[in-house]
Amino acid sequence: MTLKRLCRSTLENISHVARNTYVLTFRSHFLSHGVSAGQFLEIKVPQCSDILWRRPFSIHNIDPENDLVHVLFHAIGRGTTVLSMLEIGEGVEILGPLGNHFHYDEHLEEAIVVAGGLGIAPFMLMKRELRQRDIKMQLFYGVNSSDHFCALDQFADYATLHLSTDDGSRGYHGVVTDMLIPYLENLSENASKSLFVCGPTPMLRTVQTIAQQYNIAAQVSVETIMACGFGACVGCAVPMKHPVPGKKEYYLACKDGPVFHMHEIVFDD
Amino acid sequence: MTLKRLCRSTLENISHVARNTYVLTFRSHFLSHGVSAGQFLEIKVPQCSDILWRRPFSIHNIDPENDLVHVLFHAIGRGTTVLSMLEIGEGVEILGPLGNHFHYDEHLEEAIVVAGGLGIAPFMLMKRELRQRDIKMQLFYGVNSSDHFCALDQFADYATLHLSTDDGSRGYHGVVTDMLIPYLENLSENASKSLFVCGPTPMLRTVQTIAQQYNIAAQVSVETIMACGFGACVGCAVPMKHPVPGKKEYYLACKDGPVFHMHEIVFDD
Amino acid sequence: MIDLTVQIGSLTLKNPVMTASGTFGYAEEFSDLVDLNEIGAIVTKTVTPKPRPGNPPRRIVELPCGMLNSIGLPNVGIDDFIVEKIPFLQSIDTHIIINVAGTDEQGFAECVSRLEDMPGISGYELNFSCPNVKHGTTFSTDPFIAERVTKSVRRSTKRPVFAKLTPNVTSISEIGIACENGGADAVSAINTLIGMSVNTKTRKPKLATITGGYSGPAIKPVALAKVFELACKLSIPVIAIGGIATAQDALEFMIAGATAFQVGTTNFYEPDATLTIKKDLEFYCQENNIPRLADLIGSIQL
Amino acid sequence: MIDLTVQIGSLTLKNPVMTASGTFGYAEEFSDLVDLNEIGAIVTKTVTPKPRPGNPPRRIVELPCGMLNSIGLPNVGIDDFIVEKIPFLQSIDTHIIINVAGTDEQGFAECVSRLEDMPGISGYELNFSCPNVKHGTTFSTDPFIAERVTKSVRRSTKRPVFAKLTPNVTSISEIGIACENGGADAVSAINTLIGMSVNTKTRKPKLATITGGYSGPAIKPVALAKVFELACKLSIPVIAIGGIATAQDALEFMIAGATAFQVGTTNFYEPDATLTIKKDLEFYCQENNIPRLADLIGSIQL
Ligand SMILES: Cc1cc2nc3c(=O)[nH]c(=O)nc-3n(C[C@H](O)[C@H](O)[C@H](O)COP(=O)(O)OP(=O)(O)OC[C@H]3O[C@@H](n4cnc5c(N)ncnc54)[C@H](O)[C@@H]3O)c2cc1C
Ligand SMILES: Cc1cc2nc3c(=O)[nH]c(=O)nc-3n(C[C@H](O)[C@H](O)[C@H](O)COP(=O)(O)OP(=O)(O)OC[C@H]3O[C@@H](n4cnc5c(N)ncnc54)[C@H](O)[C@@H]3O)c2cc1C
Ligand SMILES: Cc1cc2nc3c(=O)[nH]c(=O)nc-3n(C[C@H](O)[C@H](O)[C@H](O)COP(=O)(O)O)c2cc1C
Ligand SMILES: Cc1cc2nc3c(=O)[nH]c(=O)nc-3n(C[C@H](O)[C@H](O)[C@H](O)COP(=O)(O)O)c2cc1C
Ligand code: FES
Ligand code: FES
Repeated sequence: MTLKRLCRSTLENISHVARNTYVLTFRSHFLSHGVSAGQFLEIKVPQCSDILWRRPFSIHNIDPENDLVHVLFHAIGRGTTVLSMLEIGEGVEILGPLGNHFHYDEHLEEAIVVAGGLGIAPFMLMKRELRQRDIKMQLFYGVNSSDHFCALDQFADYATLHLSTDDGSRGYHGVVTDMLIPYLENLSENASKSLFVCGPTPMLRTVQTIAQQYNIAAQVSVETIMACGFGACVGCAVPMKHPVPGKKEYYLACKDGPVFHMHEIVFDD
Repeated sequence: MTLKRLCRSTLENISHVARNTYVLTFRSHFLSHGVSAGQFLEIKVPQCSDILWRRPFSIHNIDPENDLVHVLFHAIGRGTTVLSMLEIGEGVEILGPLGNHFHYDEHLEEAIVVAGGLGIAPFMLMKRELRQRDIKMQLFYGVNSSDHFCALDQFADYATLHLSTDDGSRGYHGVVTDMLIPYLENLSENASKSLFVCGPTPMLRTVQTIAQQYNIAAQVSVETIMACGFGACVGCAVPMKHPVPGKKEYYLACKDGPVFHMHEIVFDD
Repeated sequence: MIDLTVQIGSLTLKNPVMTASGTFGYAEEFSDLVDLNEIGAIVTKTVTPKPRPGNPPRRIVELPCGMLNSIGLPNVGIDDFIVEKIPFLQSIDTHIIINVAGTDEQGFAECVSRLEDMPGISGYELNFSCPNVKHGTTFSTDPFIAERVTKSVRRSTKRPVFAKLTPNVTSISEIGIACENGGADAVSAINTLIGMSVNTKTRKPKLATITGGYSGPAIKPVALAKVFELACKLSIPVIAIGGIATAQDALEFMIAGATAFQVGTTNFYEPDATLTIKKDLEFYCQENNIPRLADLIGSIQL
Repeated sequence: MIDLTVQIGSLTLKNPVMTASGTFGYAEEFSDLVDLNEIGAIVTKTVTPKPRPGNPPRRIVELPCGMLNSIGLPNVGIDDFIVEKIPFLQSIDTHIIINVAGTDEQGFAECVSRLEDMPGISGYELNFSCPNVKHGTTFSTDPFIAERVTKSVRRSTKRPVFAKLTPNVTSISEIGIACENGGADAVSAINTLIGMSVNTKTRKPKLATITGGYSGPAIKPVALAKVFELACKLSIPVIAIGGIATAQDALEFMIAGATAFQVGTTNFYEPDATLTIKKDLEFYCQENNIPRLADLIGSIQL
């Protein structure tokens, strides 16, 4: 795996792409090469010396020709709000790449991606990888309301979209997992297909049940609170489905993950 | 004395007037009326939630016709640097007016002002008051080098200037108190004259000696570290020249001052 | 209408917002900024039997998210206090708690006895814990002394007595229990942590007294742990103090078991913080359909 | 050339920059970010006789200027530690200090004995003070136990032994003196303060263990006061820990009496902080004409 590095870069662009949602673009030769979908970066919140920890974000996309890296994020708390107000040309400090990444089985023919809200973030880079490998992409993507959808056009040029909104403002009216069941129901052959999942915990829990029920492989990218992002604080514990009691009961989201096989982990609250 | 108030205002202007030195202007009907030279304001440092205390600044000048208040300040540490980067239209939170002010004896005919560096700040408002009262103003004003001088033109329209620089780049080459001695030496009558002093502690100590030697009344505005600015923290202690040992040994700079009679206080390091 | 009242022993506070001793002067300093009558209870700066000039400067240091102080309990002494400070305090329509300290058992009792006949005083807070005066903390690091002093004050007054505890001990609940046994109606916690700061240019301590009391948002997590410990172990009410700047902070303490709370350092830079917090608590109750704020006390889900 | 070396008992450190246990993993996590050989000494995460899975999540909480943790000493146990972690540590060209803990006197001695014959280990740090495990702090809140455990470890090793102290006591120097009497070559101070945080929405403690250890810049003033107290009262060296993020922070501690210092929480968000601090200390000495950094130790002007 690529070694991680501390990178100082400057902001190339920041754009408001959906409600409260931004794409931040910075230049880094190092980080735009040799990274894979699922890996993440830890970005320092500038100006706020009382905010200690860097903020973890999935690598949303890369543009290796132009040495650019994109991060898609939601301004949800103080740190991300400050990031959303950065101006082009300002310095950003980034640590990465971190964590493991999604794996594509050599027999994989179709990636069934399930994204809830900002869980969409890692899948743009995945689209790039799938296209390179000629693997089909089914994108099940649910959000609260249509103004939260991000980058639909960019996905549509390769993936088949299955959209849902909680409020029915676009696509299926309901949760994204409702759409997944009939789709899996009608699948003839599961061995060459795999689920790739990222989103809020209740969604993950549902997909975990569904995947087991339909006996389909599933990889999930989890988000936990992280102080470091590289195995130093041991704070990002994820309970193991099959622990060795008294010895090893937790994975580390940042080091053993963020991508896990669905059946390896337990989703706590 | 005017009651203090918490005022929310917006920045009308900020201008760079000398090396590292800025004039910040905001609109406030309340603070631009009924305030006097020597009084100060406590201004909140925006955006930085780890900087707790407000920053104290003398009222530099007022423009009651337009409801404007001016503060002259030096970007010296983190708080003042943030203030110097504020943009027009941003919000500022101000507490004031605070403290006492310079007094003009009814027989006062000439105010001999001694200012070192940013100690010039309160004297623009004093100029306004002196002009209204038809009291002459001699301004002894010393800085490190000529690019530190502020608002000389504005003073020159009323005061007689006696300038000095430590590096000789303008005016007398040396400390401002060197110029004061010959001036006092040649004064025929001291009773109708008074010193008004503000500047760094070593300068104050020298003026204290000189004032005593020449038997001339002197008022000084002191600066101490302040947590509150209105008598609540009891942190801004200034040693009394004539303490009541075991009972009252300190004045409060923010409440009993910031203006004191020279002979009342001791200048610590 | 939201019911914000809380009960501390025999006292009913119109709301749980109090001021922390030494951070609100004698209330007069805040009278043009805050409607004093709206505060749940005002605790005055520590008064001692004899006048005290306080410590030499430098007395205060600003730190990220906090501050150090070594004020040293300057005050005019109980005699002048009665003449100079009491009349204004009596004019305020809320509970007035006089914070007292002495250098020995008699000192505490003496202050309280002198005040006992004055109307307009609701109770006393015993400053067992100021770290800035010689022997200032022995009262609250030794449970036997803490109990004895509380008992002797208890005998001197019919009014409620709160014992204010230092966090600079191995077991704050041990001291709290001693005060409860001594007859305290409540404990107030915490006073400042012992802290220090050094000027690396001059190589001198920044405070004239070398070490001082650390306060402000930075100490909130420590205060919360201490308040929780006290609330678990004591049966008298706990009054929370330590880094409270917002209604959210106050709620954390009440959920952890505090009956009321005091706003300290925040008063210096947000002088109207007490009333902002009061208003925000009211909003919070409205939004969350909580008719009685007091129902939150100790509601922590373990 | 500036001389950055410092002496702790028989150990000469090439510079006073150490890593704090539990914040630098087993060094390997930092190997692609930091030239490990340049660090004065590396202290590893606590190892215990038996493996430990650690506490359930949530284990960490971010706070303004600080953080809480309740990691709970997860580790593979001394047996696997020797196989899995020691080889990499041995490859680093600097002092390696193994931080050990046990649930009783034997536990500490057992870890040390198992490691005693392994080359490439310079000494041991005894974690007397982790507040996140049951009975974790009794070793350093009771001077008799602290002395006894130190003695028993002392008998098990020829290598230097550092006792790591908790700040959550009335008198840290009382415990420090006990460790000195027990034969410790140095004390490390401080471990985390006990702290707490509450989620006001769910009314649950944010940490699964309710309270946890408070660390980061917010605890620096407390650490400085404790280190100063220890430096005044003990004759063995004091290794400073607590909120050190910059060379200026480190200088405050050294001036107050620390011989060396450990960088903790800062490693999480500035993983190259150790070397930045080292470089800045060198600059500082150059600019201030200080040929030997060690001359600053205890140079405080009172
Ligand atoms: C591996 C990983 C990848 C992530 N990728 C993305 C991404 O691509 N885009 C994106 O918008 N967000 C992503 N997140 C979540 C993102 O890190 C948090 O939203 C961010 O740290 C919040 O910072 P803040 O200061 O704005 O919020 P805070 O004020 O710190 O907290 C606001 C809220 O967010 C929650 N929160 C804080 N930190 C995290 C965290 N690390 N994980 C989950 N919730 C958190 C808090 O509990 C709180 O409820 C990722 C998280 C992880 C662990
Ligand atoms: C009554 C009064 C009136 C003042 N009027 C003016 C004015 O008109 N213009 C102006 O530029 N400055 C004035 N000052 C000083 C000004 O308040 C400080 O420069 C400012 O608070 C520094 O804030 P900072 O965050 O930039 O510096 P910090 O990072 O806090 O400190 C930088 C340096 O400034 C020193 N300092 C910090 N606070 C004070 C303080 N309150 N007084 C003196 N030194 C301090 C520190 O010790 C340190 O050496 C006045 C101070 C007082 C007490
Ligand atoms: C400048 C200052 C002066 C104080 N004076 C007193 C005092 O006179 N008596 C007292 O009991 N506590 C005193 N305290 C302690 C506070 O009442 C309070 O317990 C402590 O500051 C913690 O609360 P905070 O973090 O909200 O400030 C003082 C605190 C500060 C900061
Ligand atoms: C996440 C975390 C884990 C820690 N683990 C240990 C540990 O295993 N053993 C130990 O002795 N101290 C441990 N500590 C305490 C640190 O070594 C240090 O004493 C403390 O954090 C104070 O220093 P700081 O403010 O620089 O972090 C840990 C601290 C943190 C924040
Ligand atoms: S976030 Fe620190 S170990 Fe995973
Ligand atoms: S600054 Fe607080 S009393 Fe003067």
